[in-house]
Amino acid sequence: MAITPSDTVAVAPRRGMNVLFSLTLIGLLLFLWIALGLGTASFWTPLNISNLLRQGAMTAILAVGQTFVIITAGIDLSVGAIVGFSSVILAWLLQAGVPLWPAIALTLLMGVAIGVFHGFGIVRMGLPPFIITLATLTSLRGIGLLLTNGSTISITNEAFTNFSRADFLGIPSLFWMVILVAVPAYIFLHLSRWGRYLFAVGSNREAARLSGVNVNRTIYMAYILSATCAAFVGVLLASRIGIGNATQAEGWELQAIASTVIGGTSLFGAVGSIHGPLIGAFILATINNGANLLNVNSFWQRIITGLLIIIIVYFDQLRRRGSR
Amino acid sequence: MAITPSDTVAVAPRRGMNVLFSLTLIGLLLFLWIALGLGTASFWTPLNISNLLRQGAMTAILAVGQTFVIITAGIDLSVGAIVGFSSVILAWLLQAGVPLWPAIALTLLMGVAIGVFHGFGIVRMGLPPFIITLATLTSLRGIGLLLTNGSTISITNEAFTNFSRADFLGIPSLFWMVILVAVPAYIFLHLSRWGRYLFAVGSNREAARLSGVNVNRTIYMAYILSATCAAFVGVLLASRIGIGNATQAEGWELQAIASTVIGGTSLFGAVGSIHGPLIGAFILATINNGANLLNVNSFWQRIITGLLIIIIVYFDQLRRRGSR
Amino acid sequence: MTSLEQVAHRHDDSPVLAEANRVPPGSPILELKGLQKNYGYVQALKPATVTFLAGEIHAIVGENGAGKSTLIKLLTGVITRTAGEILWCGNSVALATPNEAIARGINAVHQEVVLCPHLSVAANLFLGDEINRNGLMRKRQMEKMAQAVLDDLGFHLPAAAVLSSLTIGQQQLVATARAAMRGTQFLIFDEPTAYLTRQESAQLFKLIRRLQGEGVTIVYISHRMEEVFELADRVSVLRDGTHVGTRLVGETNENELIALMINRSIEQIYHKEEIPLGETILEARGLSGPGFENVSLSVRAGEIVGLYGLIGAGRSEFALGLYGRHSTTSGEIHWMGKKVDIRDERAAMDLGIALAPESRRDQGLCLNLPIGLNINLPVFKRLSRGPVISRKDEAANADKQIRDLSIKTPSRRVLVSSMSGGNQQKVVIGKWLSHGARLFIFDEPTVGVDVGTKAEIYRLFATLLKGGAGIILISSYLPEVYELADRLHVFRRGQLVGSHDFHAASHEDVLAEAIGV
Amino acid sequence: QDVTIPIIVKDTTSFYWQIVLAGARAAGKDLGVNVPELGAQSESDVNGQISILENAVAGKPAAVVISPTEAKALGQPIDEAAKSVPVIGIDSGADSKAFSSFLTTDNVQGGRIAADGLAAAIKEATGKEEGEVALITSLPGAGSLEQRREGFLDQIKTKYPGLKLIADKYADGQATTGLNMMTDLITANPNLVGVFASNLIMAQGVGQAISENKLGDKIKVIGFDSDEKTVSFLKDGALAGLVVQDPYRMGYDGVKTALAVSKGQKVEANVDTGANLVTKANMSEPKIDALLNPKI
Ligand SMILES: Nc1ncnc2c1ncn2[C@@H]1O[C@H](COP(=O)(O)OP(=O)(O)OP(=O)(O)O)[C@@H](O)[C@H]1O
Ligand SMILES: Nc1ncnc2c1ncn2[C@@H]1O[C@H](COP(=O)(O)OP(=O)(O)OP(=O)(O)O)[C@@H](O)[C@H]1O
Ligand SMILES: O[C@@H]1[C@@H](O)[C@@H](O)CO[C@H]1O
Ligand SMILES: [Mg+2]
Ligand SMILES: [Mg+2]
Repeated sequence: MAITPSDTVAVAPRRGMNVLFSLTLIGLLLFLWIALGLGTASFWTPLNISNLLRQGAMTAILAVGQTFVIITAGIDLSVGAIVGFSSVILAWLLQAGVPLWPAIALTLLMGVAIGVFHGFGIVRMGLPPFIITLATLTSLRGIGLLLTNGSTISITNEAFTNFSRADFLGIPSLFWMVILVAVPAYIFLHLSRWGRYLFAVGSNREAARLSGVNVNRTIYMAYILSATCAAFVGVLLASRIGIGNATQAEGWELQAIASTVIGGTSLFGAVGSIHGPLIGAFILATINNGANLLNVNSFWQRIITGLLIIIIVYFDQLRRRGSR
Repeated sequence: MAITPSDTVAVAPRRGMNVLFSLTLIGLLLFLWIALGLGTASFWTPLNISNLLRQGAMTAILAVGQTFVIITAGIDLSVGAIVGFSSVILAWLLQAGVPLWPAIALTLLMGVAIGVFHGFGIVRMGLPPFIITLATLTSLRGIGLLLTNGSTISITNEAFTNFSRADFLGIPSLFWMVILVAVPAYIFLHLSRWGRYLFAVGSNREAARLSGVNVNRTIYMAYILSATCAAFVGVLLASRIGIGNATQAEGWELQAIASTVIGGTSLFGAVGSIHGPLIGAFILATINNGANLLNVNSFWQRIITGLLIIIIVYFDQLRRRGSR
Repeated sequence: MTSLEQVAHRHDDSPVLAEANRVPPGSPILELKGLQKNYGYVQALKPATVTFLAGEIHAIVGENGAGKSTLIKLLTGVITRTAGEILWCGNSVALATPNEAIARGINAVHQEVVLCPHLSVAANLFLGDEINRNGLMRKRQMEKMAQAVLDDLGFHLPAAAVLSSLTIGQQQLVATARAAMRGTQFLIFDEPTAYLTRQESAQLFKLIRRLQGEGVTIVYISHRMEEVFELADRVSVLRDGTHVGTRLVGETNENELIALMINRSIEQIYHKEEIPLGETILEARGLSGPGFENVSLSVRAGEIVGLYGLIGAGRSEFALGLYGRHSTTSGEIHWMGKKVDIRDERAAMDLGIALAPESRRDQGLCLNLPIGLNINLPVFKRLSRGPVISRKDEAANADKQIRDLSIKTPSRRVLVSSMSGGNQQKVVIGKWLSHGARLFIFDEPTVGVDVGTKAEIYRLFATLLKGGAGIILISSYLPEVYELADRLHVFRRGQLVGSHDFHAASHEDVLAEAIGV
Repeated sequence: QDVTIPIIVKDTTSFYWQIVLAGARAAGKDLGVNVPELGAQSESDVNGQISILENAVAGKPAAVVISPTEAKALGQPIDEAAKSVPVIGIDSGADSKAFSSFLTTDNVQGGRIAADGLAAAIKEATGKEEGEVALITSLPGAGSLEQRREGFLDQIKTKYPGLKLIADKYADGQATTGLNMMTDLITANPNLVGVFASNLIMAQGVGQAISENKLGDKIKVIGFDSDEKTVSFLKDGALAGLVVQDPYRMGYDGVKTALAVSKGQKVEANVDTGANLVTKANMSEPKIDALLNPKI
């Protein structure tokens, strides 16, 4: 009586594919690094590696935050604006005499609040994520400019502004921050049930709901994480540039989304990882760094960046299709 | 034998809803107009109405092009870059002595070519639309900057630069261009089978394919239309500002997408119209125009724009939910 | 304890869940009093009053669109009622959210598979009910338990596989396993066998009886009368959203139920006329492709060629190969005596082939578009004058199919997603009837379709045949192919393993061939 | 050419910076120095410029020439860079004492010059230094634009009490936005007599609005910097004046000074490269003409 439908079915399990996939993206990154090592004298100098790690760090953190949102089939266009805005808030708090740590905490809290607002707009008001986060983008820049009256607020706290330049165990502090975000993010996304709910909501919201998953809370969570990562990047940026300025980080949302997508996340949701976007962000940073070292004309640099994005994602696509 | 399905059921038919929907968006637009008429002395002057029609025209045309793409569940991030690039190409051709009409034709052809490239990337290379159009965005700006060596090319053809200022039957020529695009676009999307195919592909690609729809061709078509609309806007922009400059129209893709979404198009595909995005574009233009007339501080203007977008889409959402 | 029991009894200490255990078998466990649901102006369920007794298997039958699924959705918190009252173990309950239903032990296997396609089978089985330690999921443990449960149920599915790599039938089994795992007290099946073959059905029935043995109350919705009579203790009939009666299965018969359902009787469901066979329309010679190998068969005008097999036997793949959706690797196709190369779907359609595919959700319908657009999609070219579609012809064609197939809808502008399952299936059929082909391939055409309409569809087949067309009928529902096909081919693992003329082999022979014993 | 002196401008996508780069390129050629031309993606991309500076220093050049996008923000990175290479500042300042030399325009002064030019043009048209004026800034948050605004506003307030500022607007760096803002200003303010469009791209947009509405006689516009388009506006009266700096010289002398510093020679610590008001009247003077038509 026993029927064995399984003997016709033999699907490659998902986990193996994922590792393979990330390996090959890493492969691409390593390839770029080796090529640049051969093509330039200065690429593999400690100074340059530090620079590279610093330069990719902020996008990487934004990309991690964005990943949570994109896995739920959403999008967060506001992250660039949140970064700029947070730098203003922090600078403003410091200027007002708030001590550093409380100021940072308040800035991150404001990130949480923005995430809550996004969740509210999507869940309660029924707005498309694209719209609510685009609106926040616009408004936050406005509020930040109002606060600074269109210019910048200087940050005088030396210890704070030195932080972004500091190293720890030979690794730039900014890169440590990436690790600080990525490790819990990995545990959250891949090992905890909350992460699984993100995937479930992105895969089939109704199915998730019927399984008793609190879909609304999951969505809130994704946007809160994204906005908080962005606020955190705002703090790092403030440390790096030593000012609060609402117009900073323009277009970083696209960079973050691009890193995420290069890292194998699907904009239709339910597909994504933490390591992918990280690698994606450092691929983009490497392209820029390399072009600078090679003294590529900045116009050519744009052209090449575009082409490389196509090529990288194409090969990735090929391989994934092949491994099916 | 006859079962009478109608006896239990009487749903508001869909067309009715659509008209109602667009009516209410128009209602919102009219509301803004009346409010501004009461709030300012100059809003309802012929000059200002002309300005308003001119100011909304270019985004409106971009939004129409974008709509085709979004209905197939795609996205075209490159339109802003295409606008800037086209202005450069046109100025460059004119500078090289190519007569006006051939120059315009070549510029539009280049738009077609970019659309073909997008179609190729999506259909043949299997790239996500977000990625291929983001890559084009980046590269096109680079190519445009190379061509102009980072600056601008002046356009000396008076007849051409006068065009964007001209009126015809009391209506600005730029607005006539909107009509010129919108009428065939309406016929195409709502009355022809190609339009139906766009919806079908956006709703369920496999079902469309099994129904004999040439899915690939449909996707090519959508991106060609979008890129060509963008190239056309590039021509209009060149006429309006009298220069070719590759960095112009930055961020217009977001404006266009926002207009489209405000106009009721779903980023998940298969829902959209031509009139919606047009109204969406003019709502955005009205907000800016109104803020300028009211001499609202530029920073407040951003804040208000964001809030109004939320409010408008929220009410729209409410009404649509209600009418279900 | 079996694996299923182990998993299912994880939550036995929950007091809410235990509530149902105190209801003695045979007394009311769930009572619906004047339950009502409106979608806008649509009254999907008119005030309905039904009582379910603890431990019984209670079947619900009714035409497409009668409100069966609506009823189920109300009981599981998927949608909220417009009016009425639900008594659970004698107490009035809200059942406003899925969580509330799950907490009380009310679970359902819905008509449309509602799982997460991107997640693994194991992840789906445990979704919302994960096993954690220190805040982290016990992935490996869950996978092992999932596999054990699947094996215990005899489903033989890989727990680690991504759900979307399974066929719909297999997914339906996953959904079943999931419902059985959740400490269920009250389990509802909404047409669970629609995508299953007889063997899988038998497996499912075994599970249902096993659960009944453990005291679970079962509600069973089906369009297949024989299943109702095989399984159920009592049966309730819905008509147009109204509860028109409940009978003890032992005290009623098929004819009475059908009469209650559609307010008239059908003499015979399978409609087979003597139609003279004409020329050979299509011949496949040694055709191989992804999922099928060396298949040779032919279809003549006026002939129904039936393809039977188990899930995954390769019939659908063969059909897609014929239709140009998958490229064939070897073999030939002859059309009207001439060798042809069918490169893509359009080429097939241009020859005169129509394919009503197997999965209405994935292949058949644009769910968020109107009925009319779906019906007309294959024929827009014919409906156009130049580039512009004739609105009149468009409306006329859609309305004709809606009428011919008695599709229950107020208007062709209604979105397909808001239709009942069976009515959606009719749209898939209607879509291809208007194409005017010479060869119709119907892949599981009557999945979820009510008896009355089934008869209607079979009658339409006869009309097509009389018009000179041939039909390939793929069905996992043996009676259907057995009674209708002039020639019946049996598939097993991608190969044609047996061919029989009308009624030349017995049911048992065909089954044996399909299973391969 | 083993001596490398990179020049880092604010962004490479405007004519102004192309002139600076042209000057630097010429110096490189004349002096036999390799001059990589670097720049951020936009004038407000502070972080981008810091990264570029870091990368440039990593290449161990003889010296670096930089035009800081934001005075405060670039201060520390420049201090940091100056630890390993000499740094020459051009165009705009930074909060750093580490510069070996500075060749800049005083942008606050530039704003004042614009105010003077505007007042003069209005007086010429109406006979008095009176009326409503507006300011359009291309982008918020860009250091030199803020300084111009500051100088302009201050000068108007202290020196021209008759001029009333009725709008102080920020655009988004797009000529079209400048154009739209200007048309709306015209509609809303029939008594407008003057506008300061404080950079090249705004002058292009605003000039277009004036020329579109043929209001060159009524509304006087002062722009900042020049290119073919704005010069033609100046010629046909759509613009009343341009404040013009000497970007070519900044580029050329920047590299030249950098080379000298790298060789240990002594150089002047501060050089004001000057800002001049150009009007139709003086535009053909050889000195001005050279500024308007740099040899790029
Ligand atoms: N979301 C919805 N919006 C509007 N009408 C709906 C919606 N869902 C169901 N309906 C309508 O409610 C009625 C009952 O549908 P239901 O799905 O309960 O039927 P059913 O008895 O399960 O039929 P079937 O046997 O075809 O599955 C149908 O007329 C259907 O069109
Ligand atoms: N080795 C395999 N790995 C993964 N999927 C498979 C494999 N073999 C078959 N399948 C899938 O199983 C299904 C079997 O094919 P098909 O649908 O043609 O069977 P069928 O005879 O029509 O059965 P039914 O329609 O009853 O499910 C296909 O969807 C195919 O993708
Ligand atoms: O001098 C300024 C630069 O600092 C930059 O802002 C571009 O425009 C020039 O006029
Ligand atoms: Mg149903
Ligand atoms: Mg099948």
